[in-house]
Formats: sequence, C-alpha cells, structure tokens
Amino acid sequence: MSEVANPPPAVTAPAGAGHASAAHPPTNTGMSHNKVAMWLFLGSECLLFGALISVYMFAKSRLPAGEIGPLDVFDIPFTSVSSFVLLMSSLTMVLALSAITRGEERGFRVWIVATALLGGTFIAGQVYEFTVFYNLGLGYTTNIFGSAFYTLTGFHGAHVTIGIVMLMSALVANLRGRLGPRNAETVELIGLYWHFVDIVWILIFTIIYLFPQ
Amino acid sequence: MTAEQPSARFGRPLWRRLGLVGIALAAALALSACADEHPLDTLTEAGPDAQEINDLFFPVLGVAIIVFFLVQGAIVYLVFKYRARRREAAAAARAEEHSGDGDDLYGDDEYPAQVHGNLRLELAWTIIPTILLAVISVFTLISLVELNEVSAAEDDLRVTVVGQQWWWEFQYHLDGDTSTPPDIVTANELVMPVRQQVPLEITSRDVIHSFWIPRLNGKRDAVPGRTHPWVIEANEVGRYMGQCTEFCGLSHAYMRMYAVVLSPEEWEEWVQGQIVDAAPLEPGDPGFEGQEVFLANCANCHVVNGVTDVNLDGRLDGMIDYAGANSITSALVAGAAPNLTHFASRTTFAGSIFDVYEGRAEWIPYLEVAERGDLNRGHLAAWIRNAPERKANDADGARGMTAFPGLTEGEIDSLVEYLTTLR
Amino acid sequence: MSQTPPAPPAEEAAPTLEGPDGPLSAHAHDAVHEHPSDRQYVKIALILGVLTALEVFTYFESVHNLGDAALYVILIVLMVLKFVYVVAWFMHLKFDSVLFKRIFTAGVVLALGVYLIMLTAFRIWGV
Amino acid sequence: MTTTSEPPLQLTAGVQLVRPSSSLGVLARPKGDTGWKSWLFTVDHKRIGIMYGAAALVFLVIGGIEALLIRLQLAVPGGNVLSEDAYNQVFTMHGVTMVFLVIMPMAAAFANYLLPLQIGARDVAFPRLNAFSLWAFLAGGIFLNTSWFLGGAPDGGWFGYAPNSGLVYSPSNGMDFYALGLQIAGIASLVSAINLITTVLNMRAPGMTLFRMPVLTWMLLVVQFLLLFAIPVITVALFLLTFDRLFGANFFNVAAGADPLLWQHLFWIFGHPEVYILILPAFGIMSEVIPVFSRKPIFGYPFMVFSGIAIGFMGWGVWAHHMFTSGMGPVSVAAFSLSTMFIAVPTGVKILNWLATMWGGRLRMTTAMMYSVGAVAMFTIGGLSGVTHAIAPADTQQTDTYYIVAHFHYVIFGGSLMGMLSGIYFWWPKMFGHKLDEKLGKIGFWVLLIGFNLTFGPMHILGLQGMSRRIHSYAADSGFNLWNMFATVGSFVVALGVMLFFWNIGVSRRRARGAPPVGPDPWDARGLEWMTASPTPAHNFDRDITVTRPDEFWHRKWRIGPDGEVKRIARAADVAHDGSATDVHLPSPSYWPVVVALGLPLVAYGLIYNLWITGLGALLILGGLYGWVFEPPDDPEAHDHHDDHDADGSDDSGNGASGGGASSNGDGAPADGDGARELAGVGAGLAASTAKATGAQP
Ligand code: HEA
Ligand code: HEA
Ligand code: HEC
Ligand code: CUA
Ligand SMILES: [Cu+2]
Repeated sequence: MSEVANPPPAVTAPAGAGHASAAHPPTNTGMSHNKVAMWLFLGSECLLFGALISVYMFAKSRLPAGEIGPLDVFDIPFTSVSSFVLLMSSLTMVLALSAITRGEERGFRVWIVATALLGGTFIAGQVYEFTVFYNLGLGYTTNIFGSAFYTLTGFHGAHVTIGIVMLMSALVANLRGRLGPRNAETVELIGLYWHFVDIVWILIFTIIYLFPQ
Repeated sequence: MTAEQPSARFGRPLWRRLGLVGIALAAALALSACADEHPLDTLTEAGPDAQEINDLFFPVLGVAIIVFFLVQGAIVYLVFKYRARRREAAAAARAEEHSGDGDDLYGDDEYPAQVHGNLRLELAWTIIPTILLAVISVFTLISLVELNEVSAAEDDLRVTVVGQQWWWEFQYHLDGDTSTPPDIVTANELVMPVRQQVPLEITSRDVIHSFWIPRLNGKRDAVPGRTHPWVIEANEVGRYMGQCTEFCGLSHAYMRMYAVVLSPEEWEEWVQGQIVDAAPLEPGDPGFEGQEVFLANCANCHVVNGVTDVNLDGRLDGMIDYAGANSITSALVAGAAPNLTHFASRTTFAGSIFDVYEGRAEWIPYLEVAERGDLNRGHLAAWIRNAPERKANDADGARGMTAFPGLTEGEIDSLVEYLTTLR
Repeated sequence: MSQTPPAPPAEEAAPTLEGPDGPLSAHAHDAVHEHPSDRQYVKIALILGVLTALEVFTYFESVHNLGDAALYVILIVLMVLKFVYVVAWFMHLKFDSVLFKRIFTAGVVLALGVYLIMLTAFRIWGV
Repeated sequence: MTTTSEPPLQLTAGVQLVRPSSSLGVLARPKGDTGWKSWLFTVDHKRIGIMYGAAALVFLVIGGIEALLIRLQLAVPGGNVLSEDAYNQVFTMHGVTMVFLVIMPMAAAFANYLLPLQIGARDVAFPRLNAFSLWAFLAGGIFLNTSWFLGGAPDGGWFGYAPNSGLVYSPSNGMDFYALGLQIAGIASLVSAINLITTVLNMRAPGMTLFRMPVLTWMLLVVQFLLLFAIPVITVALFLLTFDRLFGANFFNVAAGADPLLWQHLFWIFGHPEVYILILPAFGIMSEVIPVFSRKPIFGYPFMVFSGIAIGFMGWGVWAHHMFTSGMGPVSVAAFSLSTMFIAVPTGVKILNWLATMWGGRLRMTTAMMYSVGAVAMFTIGGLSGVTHAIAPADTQQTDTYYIVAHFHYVIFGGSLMGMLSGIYFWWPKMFGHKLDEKLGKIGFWVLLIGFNLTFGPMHILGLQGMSRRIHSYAADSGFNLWNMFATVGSFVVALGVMLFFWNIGVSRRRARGAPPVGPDPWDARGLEWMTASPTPAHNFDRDITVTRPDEFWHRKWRIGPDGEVKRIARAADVAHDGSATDVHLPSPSYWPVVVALGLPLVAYGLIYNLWITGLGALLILGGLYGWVFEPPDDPEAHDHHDDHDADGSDDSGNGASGGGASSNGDGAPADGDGARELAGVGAGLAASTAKATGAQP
C-alpha cells in the first residue's frame, strides 16, 4: 500500500528528529491541531470576556445614585499588587516554557510551581477582596453593580483556577515522566491560555478599577 | 408631520407608481381591503403616519414582487428549457449494470459546455441590486426622519401610555407636562381628537409590551424602565383597534385596545366629563350597596377618584415607581389596576376583549352612553365572579384580577349596579 | 453566457489564501524556533511592570487635575501597550504563524466592534 | 503553502500509536464495529454525522408535532385545543427545537459526515471531541425536552426576552431549562466549531488548497467561524439570565436600574449570525447539488465563496433589525436598517449564480435537484420579505406579526430545511449504499412544496392584516379566519410530505436489502466524497488523493477537449477507491466523551433542583476529563492493523516495552503527555466552558 493508506501520525517522526518535528506535524498550515484549536478557542473567548466587560460597563452606568458602588469598595493599592502578581506569573510561565524547550526540566518545575503559586496568590487576593467587599455591604444581589462585578471577576477567577489546575497537571505529568521537552508544546498551549487570562485581567484592571469612576 | 403636502416630497410620484405594483398585489391578496372586516389591517391606513409607512412599503413591495417574478420566472424557464430528457431504455440498461457511474438514472452521457463563470455578469448582479438598495435606503432615511417629526406644540395634549399584564393605561396630560400627575387616567381606550397629532410616551410597569394601532401608525415597544416617544394621529373620526404585539405572557392575545377618535367638539366634551372625580354615593342612592362592597373588596387595587380614600397623588403618579412604593396594598406585580372612575363611559374592558354594553355596534356614539344599549351585565358579573376564568392570568393574583369566590350573587349584582354609576 | 469559452481551470485564476503572505502561509512559522531569550522575557516583564506602575500612578492625586478625558486616553494607551506586549512576546504572536494572528485579531476586532456598537446604542458614553 | 511533500492524512496531531498500559486499567477500551456500543462510543466522524442527522430527524418530528398543535389551536378563532399556558410552551419549544435541535444538528450532520471527505481527510482533527459534541448536543436536547414532564416547558418565546423570562414573570422552571439546555447545546457547537475549523485548516489532502475546496466545505467553514464567535455571546446572555433566576442577580431587574434591552442586544448579536448559521450549510448543499444535476461546474466559484464570506461578515452588523421597535433610538434604527438591506446583495449573487449554473445545463430533475431548486425559489421569497422588514419604518408595522412568521419560515423551512432535504437525498447513497426512491421522493417533494406554500403563504396576508405572533387565539371578527384555516390545512399537508419522506426511507431500505450496492458515484458527481465506496468505509479513502484542481474527481472521469467538448476518460468505478484497504489505522472508540457529556445535564438539573446533583455531574465531568486526558487517542489492542510503515512498526514494539517514562521515547514516538496535550489544546476550552457552568458563581 501507498504511504497514505497508513498515514504516519504526525509525531512519529524519524528517530532523532528532535523536538521540532513533534511540535510541527505535517499539517497544511504547519501548525499542530492543538495549537490551532487553542488559538481558535482564545479567539472565541475574546467575545465572551468582551460581553462580560461590556455588561459590567453598562451595569455600572445604570447604577442608581446612592447605591453602593465602585468608589465605596475598591482598594486600588491592594488590587494593584495582585494585578502585578498576575502579570509576573506570565513571566514565570514563559520562563517555564523556555526552560522545558531547552530541556531543563528542573528549571521548568521551578517556574511552573512559581506560576501556579503566583496564580494562587492572585486568587487568594480575589477571595480576600470579595470578602472585604461583602463585609462593606456589596453582595452579589445587592445591586446591579454587585451582580456585574462579581460575575465578571468571578468568570476571570474561574479561568485562573482552571489555569492553575492545568499547571499542576503539567507539573505532575512532568514528575511522572510524561511531559518532557518533546511535548513542550503542551506547556506552550497551557501558557497561551495563561497569558490570555492575564491580558483579560489587564483589561479588567484598567477598565474596572482604574478608569475614573 | 408633513402629511399636508405629500406630493411635494422628493421623488414621490414615480416612487408611488412603483408602489402601485405593490398595492395591486397587496389588495388582490388581501381579497378584501375592507377595514371593517380587518380591524387591524396595516394596508388600509387611516392616519398620516401609517400613510407615510405605506408610501414607503408599497414601492419596496413592488420591487420585491418584480424581483420575485424575475427569479421565479427564470427558474421555471430554466427547468423547462434545459431539462434533460430521460432515456428510459438506456436508463434501465444502466441500472441493470449498476456501473455506479451516475448515469443509470438518465442514461445520458452528454455534457453541455462547461462554463465556469462570467465576471461581467456577476459584477452586474452585484452592482444592480446595490444601486437599487441604495435608492431604497435614501427613501427609508427620508421616511425615518419624517416619522420622527413631532408637529404638536410643547403644551399640547400628551399621553403617557403604560402597558402592563394584560391591559393598557392611558394617562392624559392636558398641559403637555408629563412630570406632573395626569389629569385623566383611563384604561384600554385611548380617546383622542381627530386630525391632531398626539404625542405619546410609552412605558411599562412589568414586562415588555408593544403599543400598536395598525391603521394609525406602526408599533412601539413599552419597555419597563424606559420611556419611548411616539406619535399617533387619525384622519377620521372612528374607532381603531389595537393589539399588544410583544409577547408578554399568558394573556398576551387578550391585550387589545382601541383608539377612539372624536371630533374636536366631542373630544372637548369627553375631557370635561373625565376630569371630574366621581361623587361618593350616599345611602339610598342607587348603587350605594355596591359602593360599600367595592370599598371592602376592590379598593385595594382599583381607584375611583374621589371615592376610594387613598391618596390620589400616590395613585395617579405618572412617574412609575418600581421600588414598591405604590399605595396599592395588593400583591399586584405591576402595582396598578385599571382606574374605574369613569368605567361606564368606556365601551370595552379587560384589555378590550369584552364589551361593556351588549351588542358590538359598528359605531357607537361614544359620548351617549344611553344609546349604547344595555349594560352587558352577564359579562361584568362573570368577570367580577371569576376573572381568571374569563381571561387567563396568574392565579395567585400577582398578575391580573383575582377571583372573588366569597362574593354572593347579590353583592355581585350590586357591584355591577355600582359600576354603571361610574360614568 | 454560453458563448463564453471554457474558463481556464479555476486554480490558475483563483486567488489563494496560501500564497507567500496568505493567512495560511506557513513561512512565518520557521521563526518559531527563534524563541526570544529569557533575558528578553525579563526585559518585557520589566516594561510591563513599569507600565503597570504608571497606570497605578494615575490613580493618585497628582494626575487627577488633568481631567477625565486625558486620564482615559492615558489609561487606554497604557492598557493597549500592556496587552500588545503580552500577546506579542509572551504569547509569541509576534513570532508565530500569521494564521494565529488573524484568528486572534478577528476575535478582538469583532468583540470590540460589536460591543462598542452595542454600548453606543445604549449611549453610555454620555453623548 | 500546502505540504504536498508530506502525507496530510494523519489522524490527529499528536496521535499516539502505542501505549504501554491501557487507559485506566479499570475499564477496557470499547471495541468492535457492530452493535450499539460501536455507535455509543464511536469516534468515527461518519457515524457521528449519521447520529446527528438521526437525532435531528427525531427532533423534527417533535418540533413538527408542536407546530401541528399550534396550527390546530389557530385553525379557528377562539380555539381551545391548548390552554394559554400550554400554547406558550408549545410555540416556545417549537421555535427552540426547530432552530437548535433540528436545523443546527442537521447542519452538523452534513459537516461531520462530508467535511472530512470533501477535503480528502481521514477524520476530523479531534475525533473524541467530535463524539463529545454529539453527546453534549443530545444531552442538551433531551434535557430541554424533559422539561415537559418536570413542571412545564419554557414559555418565554425562543428569544426569551427579559424580563418576561425572569423569575417573577415566568415562575415555572421552564426558562431555567431553556437557559441551561441551550448552554449545553452551545458547548457542543463551540467545541465542534473549533474541531472542524482545525480540520479544514490542517487536514486537507495534498494539493487541496482553500480555493479548490468545494463550496459546501467553504460554507461550513464560514458557519463554524460564525459559531465560534457567536456562541460566547449567547453564553453570556444565558448566564446572566440564569444568574438572575437562580441566584438573584440584577442584570434584568428593572427596579435595580437594569435595562431589558441588554438582553435583546446580546441575544440578537448572537441571533442574527445564528440565522446565517442556519442557512449557509443549505446554501453549500445547493451549491453541490445544482452543478451535479446541471452537468456544469458551479457558476462563478470565487463569487460563491466570497459572497458566503461576505454574508458571514455582514451578519455581524445587522442584529438590531430585530429591535426596530424596541425604542433604541432613531440613529441606531437608521444604521441597522441600511446595513440590513445590503445583505441582500451577496445573497442575491448566490441566487443568480445558481440560476446561471442551470443556464445552458442538462438538468436532471432528480429529487435532490428538485429540492435544491425548490429551496432557491422558496428562499428567494423569504429573502425578499426580509428586505421589506429591513425598511425600518415598514417593519414597525410588520414586526411581531405573521408577516415575520412567514418570512422566517420561508427562509428556514423553504431555504434551510429544503436545502438539507436535498442534501439527504443526494448523499443518502453515499451514507447507506442505496438510493432513496425517486418516485416517492418526487411525490413527497410536491406534497411538501404545496403544503408549505399553503401553510406559510397565507401568513404574509395574515400578518399584513394585522395578526400578531404568539397569540393563542384571535377574535372571530378580526378577519383572520379564512387564511388561518388555509394555513392549518397546509400544515397537515406538510406533515404528509414529511411522513412520505420517512416512508421513503423505510421502503428504500427494505428494497435495498439484497440488491446490489449502488456504486461509489451514483449521480456522476464532482466532489472527493464520491471517490470512495458507498457506504463510505470506516477509513474513508484507501489511498491519498492528490488534488490538482477543483472538482478533482470529476476531472478524473471527464476531459474537456480543446473544442470544449466533454469526453469520458474513465469510469467512476475505475477512479474511485473500493474501500478495500485493511491497513489503515483509525482512532479507537472511547467511553469518555459520553461520560463527560452525561455530566453536563446533571450539572444543569442540579442547578435547578439540588446542588448535590450538580456536584455529581461535576465529578462525572472531571473524572471523564481525567480519563480522557490519560487515554491515548488510539488503542493499540483495539485492532490488528498491518503497518507497513517502518517507523510505526518499530514504535509498536519499542515503546510497548519501555515503562512509560518520557525518556523512553527515544525513537521519536510521542511522549506520554499527549493526553495532557489534548487537554491543553481543546480540553482547556472544554474545561473552561464546563467550568463556566459549574464554577463561576460567586
Ligand atoms: C435562515 C434564516 C434566515 C435568513 C437567511 C434570513 C435572511 C434575512 N432576514 Fe430574517 N429572520 C429570520 C431568519 C432568517 N432571515 C428569523 C428566524 C427571524 C425572526 C426571529 C424572531 O423574531 O423570532 C427573522 C427576522 C428578520 C427581521 C426582523 C423582523 C422583525 O421581527 O421585525 C428582519 C428585519 O430586517 C429580517 C431581515 C432579513 C434579511 C434582509 C435577510 C436577507 O439575508 C435576505 C437576503 C435574500 C434576498 C433578498 C433574496 C435573494 C436576492 C436577490 C434575488 C437579489 C435581488 C434582490 C433585491 C435587490 C431586493 N429578518
Ligand atoms: C427550523 C425552523 C422551523 C421549522 C422547520 C418550522 C416549521 C413549522 N412551523 Fe414554525 N417556527 C419557528 C421555526 C420553524 N418552524 C420559529 C423559530 C418560530 C418562532 C417561535 C417563537 O415565536 O418563539 C416558529 C413559530 C411558528 C408559528 C407561530 C406561532 C406563534 O407565533 O404563535 C407557527 C404558526 O403557525 C409555526 C408553524 C409551523 C409549521 C406548521 C411548521 C411545519 O412546517 C412543520 C412541519 C413538520 C411536521 C409537520 C412534522 C411531521 C412529522 C409527523 C407529522 C410525524 C408524525 C408522527 C407521529 C404521529 C408519530 N411556527
Ligand atoms: C388583585 C387586585 C384586584 C382586585 C382586588 C380587584 N381587581 Fe378588578 N382588576 C384588576 C386588574 C389587574 C384588572 C385588569 C385585568 C385585565 O384587564 O387583565 C382589573 C380589571 C377590572 C375591571 C375592568 C376594567 C377595565 O376598564 O378594563 C373591572 C370592571 C374590575 N376589575 C372590577 C373589579 C371589582 C368590581 C372588584 C371587586 C370585587 C375588583 N375589580 C377587584 C385587579 C383587581
Ligand atoms: Cu402585552 Cu403582549
Ligand atoms: Cu436577523
């Protein structure tokens, strides 16, 4: 039979072909399915967070005067710190990827743990922030601002949490020898997701927290 | 509105001629354009706004109908002209063979010239519709602007229209100032003077409804929390049916209304009759027992100005307060029930689905109650006895009128009696 | 129509999305291998940190007397810069296939367009 | 650039040929290719496509019965077949069912079955994810329909306008089922969109450039992009509604300052692209059927493709034409009125190009062709009434009347459904190895066409005469009696037509038993899907196909001489593959897609009834994902394939012996983290969307 009857899977490159061939299977675009899929997913997510941010902006503009609003609860210095933390987690993430592509598995583990920890810190900060807001009298059902704020940041938080789970899975897989330089692309994809969640926060931080209220 | 000089409008004559195609077909299709048989007909306009709309719609419909005939004609032509003739014998033979070649059905191995496209043609049928639509869009914009013009003066009559499940409230501001409590509040029948543009402000107390008197103007949604401007004007005295057209729950179908158009004199008379409060009845007056039953059972929802002892300002406040500050003590979500002060001066009730008087006359002299025939006692009594049975609503009384199983027939009769006194 | 000569096989005339700079062109992907060095990443992170600091700085009194409009402009510019830096460098979009750039831009542009129109229809900009 | 030098037919990137240990050890991998299990756990795009189609047909009967109930109720004034409450549920579910559970899955059926075949691929990019899409869709559909038995179906209309869809005004659980059910179906569509786009971008046969792809593939690609970007919008809208109803949020609480128009904007930002999601697959089908039966190539291929793309683009800028009377302001009305009108241009290009394709052709009026031509004719009527709605002032008279009902049935039933029926007749032999009966098919077509026009034609008149939508009854003196009776009679004629279609399926199946198979190419068709045996073998093609031009298959059968004359150069049977290859390695069936999909409705039921059930569902999802991630796409023990590829052979033994460490993959076989990779790739998306359903409430 011809060569196609038994299509050799992308990754079964000839021995010794190095990691590059694993990362770039012979697809029409030269890109792996997973990476194309991840970017498509992120494109789709733009519309999701776009809607949530718009709903927030709209809700805030409709908040009746006198109701508890952003000015009453926001603590910019605190949120600045946690924003910074999340931003730096993007650095550690990219360093983790860089490490594993070079085959430095130890470095990879360090950076991946650092990323997860920074992400965890961010989530902890968010939980703390929510508690403070709640104690200040802003519940989920209190008013339209509360609903929109918690929904938007909650969605973002859920995304970060899923990211942390993926980071930890990658770490475990690496520890169990199932994730090495050869499939650095897995890390790259987790990274893409992680960075995306980070840029969403960049938007949220500016639009929700810093814009003049 | 610039309805006075329609022919002076840009390009109208030719445009209208195109519309003739549309009109012809619309009329033919409608079989009968008789407005009496089709009280909601959009094609037989009776006001300048509806006229404006149809002046735009008919020509576009005409274009659409021409394109329709071109395309359908082409399809029929092509199918008959280029149809391959079935070659039965050959087909049978092939079918036998099962060659899998796809010609066993028609036994036809012949191919016509293989044309892949023709740039010029394709550009043509890209550009021609574009131009056509550009022309249409110009007229659309013109109409939009004209329809948004309000000719009424600032201090002319203005009516706030409030939709709620499942009836309409009309609050009249005779001085045009909608920020003050209204002068007249009525339900389901929008009484208005002829040939006078009446600016409306449309809103809702619960879900979204849509205000629509087809023969006078298009519709406009009544959205809670928003007030939408709209205008309405009728060319002739008459009674024009309307219908809520935004799905609003159980009795959406039963949420109708009428625009009642009166001559200027009659309109004046009607206003004079409406702005006065009802006089509380004294013992011995006919209907006095009914008033007592009413105060005991009905007054926590219904207002009769001058009789029910609730603060009028709170009740008739044109501003709608959603925070539950209504003085209504019932569980009604909308926080309002029809104002009954002049109930018997109306011809329909409960979202205009029942007649107050027996026999639905073609045209009842609106102001002469005496000539309207007998009170529709049966309908009214049945309504009071068990409204949800007559018009579906939320059985727990939060939306629509509750049933009164506790009332005796005598009490119901006395209530009906009382309602007739509210003229 | 029928007199039209058989068109040339469409593939010759047909535009292609896969030419040298078509969205599906893979030529850019060779660049993937030139990952930026870790030092470059740290540099980007530093820039991001500074931009964030600037953003936070606007929050404190000193910038306030610039007026809201100026503040919006500054903040949006800073935000977009941060956004672009992360996407271009950390997400490698700068170095990766154009395909990804187009997919992602499509999402961003569509979201921006649609939601801005929606918010404008609500007149939330106070105009 | 296509990588012609390299074999493009890989199953999935990162596919793993061998794994030392079987998935979880607990559950043996599903095996075999017959019996119900082979369908339940299949990852074969063709079986998945067929199941999508079957489900869509079942839902068509359900939605059709709902339609008949509507028509019975409205046959005469003051009808009392249904109560007000029941009527509202019935029309809501009719709309929801027809849109989300009939037309969309039917399109998915064609997309799944045909898209890989048309580009010469072996399967989709993520076969298991594909299975998951199917089951999630089915879970959503069944979930929605169980509401009938659990206290009442949704009753807020298919576009569920707030605040009428809120808890106060719709206190039954119906609208919760609506919001959550559509959410689940949305996850299915989103995942499937990602999957199919990746497939088209990455898995085309050598030489199959984008502009050699069939028009159907193009239209399906556009549709997947529309889904990709539109689904998240309704996702958000539905979340807001759910949070309002279940957790007391204030998004549509007017008392708290909310504006109900927010829902309308979000819904229609999704909703208008959605209607093109409904029609473009049918356009694609018509673009395949008409050339074949006209014996001419599609007229103006580039125009067909670009107009499809243009429709997809413009579809994003017209949504507020559903809101002309909502009071959003005159500038918005004007802008959206104009943008809407111009959508007629690319659509018109398509209509006229189809006509030009027929021009000068040799039309074989088979059933499939009749449905396609019928669809062109009927869609045009609906499109033209659409243009009359686009005239905003006129639409203030038309909106929410039966004139609109007429419009969208003409475009959806007359366009989408008839187009898809055409597709069913056309590809049936490819899917099942026998044709549907032509005679019955034609009778069915005429019955359907006449019934359809009898039903929906009069609705134009009714609407212009002022009959409102969504009214459960009308007064005897409103003048609607006559045409409503016509419409009701018509709807039963339609029902007869639909029944004839089902009857045809039964009859043809029975007749086909024992009869010789139909051959690879029963219609003398053009696309690659006809270049393999019918029914399509599991592995699609025996060999790689190198594509050098559009309509590659046709050109292998026919040659155009210098004088323009068409001469046969080969018989289809000689060109087509006979499906006899035995050495093809296919992805193995898997339990996990079903398990994960099963978790979704549990989460949803739990949100309505009891959070413990949600927990259970979430566990199922998480467990399923875990199993999925650590299951290789491919089970080495599943089938005994004869690899003649050296690398594969050595992989088989080499990797099987080593203990599963990353370092053991020295021979270039994938490391074991492949599953994790699929997780990262799309699993992330999946996880995110499921987590949205579970974890995002504050
Ligand atoms: C398959 C689905 C489908 C498709 C393809 C369309 C196509 C179009 N639709 Fe339709 N539409 C719906 C499904 C669809 N629609 C549904 C479901 C609703 C109701 C939702 C609800 O309220 O429940 C709706 C409602 C709807 C409305 C809102 C009505 C209202 O509620 O007030 C409007 C308004 O503009 C509209 C317009 C159009 C237009 C302009 C097109 C155009 O794309 C049509 C273009 C086609 C042609 C014009 C015909 C061919 C062209 C030519 C032959 C060229 C020459 C023509 C000219 C120069 C005019 N549609
Ligand atoms: C894909 C879309 C689609 C399709 C195909 C249909 C098909 C039909 N629709 Fe549809 N319809 C909608 C989409 C669709 N509809 C939408 C979106 C709405 C708006 C809902 C809303 O307002 O929220 C709507 C609303 C709607 C209304 C308006 C309701 C109202 O506003 O009050 C009406 C009224 O006549 C109607 C009628 C019909 C009829 C008679 C058919 C028929 O053509 C149906 C034909 C099919 C059958 C008849 C099934 C046949 C099978 C059998 C009979 C088998 C029998 C088997 C056994 C007995 C076991 N529809
Ligand atoms: C729970 C509040 C409530 C109570 C109590 C109540 N009504 Fe009503 N009533 C309504 C509502 C709401 C309507 C509008 C119903 C509709 O049209 O769907 C209405 C409508 C009416 C109408 C028709 C008004 C019109 O013009 O359309 C009459 C007459 C009427 N009620 C009489 C009475 C009488 C008499 C009683 C006392 C026995 C009574 N109502 C008690 C809520 C109430
Ligand atoms: Cu009110 Cu419909
Ligand atoms: Cu639309």
